[in-house]
Amino acid sequence: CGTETSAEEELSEIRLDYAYYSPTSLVLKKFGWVEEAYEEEGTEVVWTLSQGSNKALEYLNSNSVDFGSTAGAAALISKANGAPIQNVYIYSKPEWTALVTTEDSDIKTVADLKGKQVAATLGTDPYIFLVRALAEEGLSVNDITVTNLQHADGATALVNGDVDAWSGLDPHMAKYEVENNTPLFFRNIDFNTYGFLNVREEFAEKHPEHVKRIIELYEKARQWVLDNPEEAAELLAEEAGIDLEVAKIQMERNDFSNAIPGDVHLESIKEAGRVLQEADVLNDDVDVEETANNLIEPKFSEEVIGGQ
Amino acid sequence: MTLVLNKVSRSFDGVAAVKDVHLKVEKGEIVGLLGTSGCGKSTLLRTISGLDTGYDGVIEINEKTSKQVNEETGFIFQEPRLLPWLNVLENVMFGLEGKRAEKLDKANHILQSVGLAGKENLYPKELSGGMAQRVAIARSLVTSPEILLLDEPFSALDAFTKMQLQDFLLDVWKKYHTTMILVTHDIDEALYLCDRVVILRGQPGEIVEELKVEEARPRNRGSEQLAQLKSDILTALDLNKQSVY
Amino acid sequence: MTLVLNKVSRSFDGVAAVKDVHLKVEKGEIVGLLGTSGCGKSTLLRTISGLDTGYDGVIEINEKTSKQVNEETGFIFQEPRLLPWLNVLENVMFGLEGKRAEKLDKANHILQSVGLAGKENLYPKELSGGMAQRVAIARSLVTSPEILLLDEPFSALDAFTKMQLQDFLLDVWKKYHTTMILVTHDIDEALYLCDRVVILRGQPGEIVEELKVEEARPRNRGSEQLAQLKSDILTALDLNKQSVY
Amino acid sequence: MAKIEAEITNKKVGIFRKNKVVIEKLNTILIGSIIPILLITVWELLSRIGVFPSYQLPAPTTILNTIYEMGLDGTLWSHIGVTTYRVFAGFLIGTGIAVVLGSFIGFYQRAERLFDPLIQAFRSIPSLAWVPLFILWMGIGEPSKITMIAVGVFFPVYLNIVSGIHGVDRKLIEVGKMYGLSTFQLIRRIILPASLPSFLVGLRSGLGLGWMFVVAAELMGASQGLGFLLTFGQNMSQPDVILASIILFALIGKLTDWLLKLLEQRSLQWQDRIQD
Amino acid sequence: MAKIEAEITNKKVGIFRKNKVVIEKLNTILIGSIIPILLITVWELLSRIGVFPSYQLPAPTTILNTIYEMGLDGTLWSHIGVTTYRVFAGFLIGTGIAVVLGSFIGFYQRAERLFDPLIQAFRSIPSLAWVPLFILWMGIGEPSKITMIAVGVFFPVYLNIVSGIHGVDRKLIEVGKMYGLSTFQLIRRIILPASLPSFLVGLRSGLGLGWMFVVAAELMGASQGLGFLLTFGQNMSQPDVILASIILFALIGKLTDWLLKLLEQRSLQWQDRIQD
Ligand SMILES: Nc1ncnc2c1ncn2[C@@H]1O[C@H](COP(=O)(O)OP(=O)(O)OP(=O)(O)O)[C@@H](O)[C@H]1O
Ligand SMILES: Nc1ncnc2c1ncn2[C@@H]1O[C@H](COP(=O)(O)OP(=O)(O)OP(=O)(O)O)[C@@H](O)[C@H]1O
Ligand SMILES: [Mg+2]
Ligand SMILES: [Mg+2]
Repeated sequence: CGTETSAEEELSEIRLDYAYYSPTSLVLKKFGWVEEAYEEEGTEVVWTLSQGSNKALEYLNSNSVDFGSTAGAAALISKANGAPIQNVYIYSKPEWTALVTTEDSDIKTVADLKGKQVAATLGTDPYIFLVRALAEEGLSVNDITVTNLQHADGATALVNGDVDAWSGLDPHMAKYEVENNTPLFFRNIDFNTYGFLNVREEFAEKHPEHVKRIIELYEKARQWVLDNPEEAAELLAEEAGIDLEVAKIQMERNDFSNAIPGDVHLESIKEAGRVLQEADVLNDDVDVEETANNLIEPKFSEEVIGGQ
Repeated sequence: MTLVLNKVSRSFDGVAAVKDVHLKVEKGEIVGLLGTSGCGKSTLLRTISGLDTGYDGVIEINEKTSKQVNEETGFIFQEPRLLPWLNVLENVMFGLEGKRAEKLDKANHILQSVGLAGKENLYPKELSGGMAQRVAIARSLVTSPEILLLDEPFSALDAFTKMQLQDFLLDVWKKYHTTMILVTHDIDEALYLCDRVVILRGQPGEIVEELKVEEARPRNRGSEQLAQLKSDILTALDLNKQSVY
Repeated sequence: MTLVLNKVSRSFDGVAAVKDVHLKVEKGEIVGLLGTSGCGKSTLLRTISGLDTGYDGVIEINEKTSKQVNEETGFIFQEPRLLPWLNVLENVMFGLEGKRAEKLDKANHILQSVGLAGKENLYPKELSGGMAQRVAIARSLVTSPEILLLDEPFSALDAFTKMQLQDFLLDVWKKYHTTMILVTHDIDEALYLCDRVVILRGQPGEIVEELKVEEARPRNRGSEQLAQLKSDILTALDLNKQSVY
Repeated sequence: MAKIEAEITNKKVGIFRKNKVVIEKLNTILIGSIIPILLITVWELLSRIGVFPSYQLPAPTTILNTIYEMGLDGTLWSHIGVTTYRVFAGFLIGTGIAVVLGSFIGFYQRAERLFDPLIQAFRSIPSLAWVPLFILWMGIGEPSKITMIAVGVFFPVYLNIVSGIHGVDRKLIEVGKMYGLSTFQLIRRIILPASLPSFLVGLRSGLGLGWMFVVAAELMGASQGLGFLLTFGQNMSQPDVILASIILFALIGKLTDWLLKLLEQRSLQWQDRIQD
Repeated sequence: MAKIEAEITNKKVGIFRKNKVVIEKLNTILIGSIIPILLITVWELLSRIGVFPSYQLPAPTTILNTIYEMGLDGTLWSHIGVTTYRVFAGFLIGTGIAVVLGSFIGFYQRAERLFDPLIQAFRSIPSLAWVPLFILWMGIGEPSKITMIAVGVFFPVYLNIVSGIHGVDRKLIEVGKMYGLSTFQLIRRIILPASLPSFLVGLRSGLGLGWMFVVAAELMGASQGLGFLLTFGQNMSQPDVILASIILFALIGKLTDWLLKLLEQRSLQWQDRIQD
């Protein structure tokens, strides 16, 4: 037991990920606040770029990072498969996905999709979004043809006319909006499953104090973004190498207001989980309710933010 | 087919291998080429064959200058050069054209003549040195070329087999009146087969002597006249001990 | 080193190549092996060398049965078998061990003896047939092996060079008392070099005759006694016209 | 009488030989399985003990079960079938082009100087880089997928053919020239057989790359296939599906390679090689 | 006098020859550039006319500009440097292991029967499939990236070495045996030089695969490198970055291949090959 407390003190390195879909993580990295905070103890800060939720989960599962940013549904799926992770913080409520079609298309509503070809990346948030949008209209994925394409390729396929619609993801979606006037014909911010900051269970158990400190730092970054929306968009544009215009759209679609994981998030991913189960992405024997409850652990954020 | 070499020279990277060779071969003539090792005999055959076009001078076949391979020319190389992925029979049939049955017939017949009947299915790696050489001979003779270039064709054969094949070569010559140039180190062989013997010498090799062999065929291997010529040739070769080494 | 072959036979895929060979070779003896093409001479040398271990019977070197390659045995193969990525000098030095300067010295010296001084830097593809064969001879002799197996070593050489190298071989023998087994098709050569001539015949090859050559060295190539022996050998070989083909 | 007896013995020998060959082959397979079986057993044991947690590396039995279930509901066969078809088609096309271009470029030094630099430059472009371009040029149907695989197959086959041709002994080519063979005949009758060993290695390398490129190919709008299964498993965080697809890749790849190896053994009997 | 004159002529010939070699080389490069330059010009023209919309396929000048800007702010060099370092390290390791294992397995038939089946099975596993496993086993540091590249390099080198060894003429091996060479010496002095042509093709194939595997390698938590640049461009919908990375792959891959080709030409001068 004594060794564990000493391990708590002697954390030699802390490993975080940053991602272009999590603007706060970019701010954190850019300003070096984590390094600053840990300078005294001599703890080394290691940053790893996550190119997508699945990468972040891979890193978490293989004990390559301690904190990983993912979409909520992705975290749920991984948790359902036994991944030892916990969601401790919500870095944003993004509207990063919507249904897109071409300018001159006659698809105007989700109902028009019946029998059409739709591009999406299986298992990712856009796919879940598509399934939920269809479900709302009483349709299922079997009523359309889903073409599995990587996010960027889906946009190309859409513009080239290989598919009729695309379940898009930012920044691709924003970029094509700007450059090709591709309309987003169906939007619903509640069908997006939030940006989850996850931590490995083992780390949370051993180093609860550090989890809280990181959340504190994230809060600092969130506050900065709320205070400086212009600069935040510029920072995103510069870091991710995208046009400022695109970055602005992307920032506009992020809601940084509520950071404590709570019932809304729980409900959202439970709903997502049920849809996924119906679409056979999740096994029938998975207890969505329980998995979601195990995934979301609000106590750290509550202590940090509530105590402020 | 007549063959004329006019001032033919060949150098490799600036070092001459043969120099200023003049030679005229009539249709049906058998010319022997003798000379010390490395004096350029094979090089000369290669220029005649058309495989080597980097020579200076002019080579005429049937009064036409030609720097290409002539289809009517056959070449028995110094090494057997069998195609390792073909068996004996297929190697012999390699140059033949026409119906398979005819080709088979010809090939089997000539394999008989070179003493390789029953060895049709062996692959080159399973042949003895002399057997490989005989397959190469068979492969060249089976197409009955009009000009035949032979580079030490019988060097790997025992005395007895060699004599048999020499006689076989004369049979072919009788039938087709093939023009032949025969490189050999065996003076007796040259005298037994050739109408004329040309002696190359030195490095670069130059023609130093030409001897006519007048005796009518079939010749007697032990004849007086040939013995006399042999001693002439030995003199011509031995005189230049110094230039060889 | 003495060498004893006791009832040695070798078959390939059930077809016998040589059968029941008995042979005893004393230290420093030169034994000639004559025989028609394909009668198993090379096969026999390969079993003695230890490269081919698929034979029946017993081979003893210095009274010890051995089925491995003996380091003291040298082999001049029927083909030159030069390593194409090494030049003449490097090929000759291939089997030598020790200091580089010494190796260079030995190699240059022997290249001189086989008449290839000045050709050190040529690659095998730039050599004439006879030159390649001489490099192979040099490569084997330079290590002064105690037993030397020679498979038609002079077959690609002109009469003059051949005689020079035969004398060179005798020089080597005088110096090291090398035990030699020499396969050749040149009866004169066998008689000039060997203490004993063994004649193989038939397919599978069997020993049919052994002749002792008593004349002391250096021999006279034109001697009466050798001429008599030659005619004996010719008889031994020619008798079996039928079995060859 | 003696003749009949001899015939009988011959027959016996024949049967005996045939048996021997079969036993020999079985033996080879058995020996080759030793290490894989060992590895799998150790893996299973470690998984059972819990050294590898199942969300990272499921036990072999779990993976087999996943494959078995896919087999039951039939999806397994369509995945395997579709991918095999694509690899096969891409392999044929890639090999075909490589043979034509490779023979041409290997034979004519001028052509080599003109085309080879470009081809070599393309060779190091990763499969994933082609994906957006291929979608752009050919859409997301079968053509883009098969082309992608053909690209993967092309390079090793091409490289080996060109080098094989360069390595053909001048002596043998001269034999062909003496018989007045045309360039085409020369290539067919001398150069290709002589460079066959190199060509066959190229084929085997190419086939391997074909299997590798399948994943990139099936990123282009596939809904079936082993590569699809792999990316699906990765996107869905299903390690058992990922490993199932890896194992299927290994098995089927091995099987097709084995066919090529058989071909190699058959057609290279003439090689004068060492046996130990 | 005559001697001095001869020497002068010799010198002149020498200079002339040297010039000729240089001119020859320049010539080769020029000829090799014809087709790429043509292609790029056509592409530029079509882009200018607007046949390819810029959001899909930017013009070559745009891409060059992107590269130029990356060069200015220095990121270009770190991308190239890091990736080259990784490929180089992976190439060395992969080749090393392939040489040891390949010589061993090529030489001993027993070893071949034991190990080869397993190795062949691994050969068709796509690079992307290794990603999760490598992250699992080795984390996301340099080791996993370099190992990934080494895996890619290993297979073609291995395959070519084994086949090269099988193709070595028995006759030459026997020469070595007659001089009592040990197995190791035999491999070093006869088998490797004789199978050098095949080995060099293997190296070139392997290097190409090394460049291909970089993308998969840099999916494992990289933040620099050409592979990273490619996936970054794909994830961020930046076609100019994608194409810039493709072009850099092609250029640098070509450059490294050219080094190997020089080596090939140097070390295969002894080959008795056709020249046309
Ligand atoms: N490709 C080549 N490159 C360089 N030099 C060569 C080449 N071919 C032959 N030579 C040289 O040309 C000379 C003559 O060679 P050639 O093969 O014609 O001799 P040869 O008279 O046939 O000798 P042998 O009787 O030994 O076969 C030799 O000095 C040889 O080194
Ligand atoms: N590897 C092999 N496989 C099958 N048969 C072989 C093999 N090696 C030799 N033979 C056969 O063995 C017999 C003897 O061959 P060997 O090479 O010993 O003959 P040789 O006496 O040296 O003939 P030559 O004077 O022609 O060189 C031949 O019939 C040959 O076909
Ligand atoms: Mg010659
Ligand atoms: Mg022999």
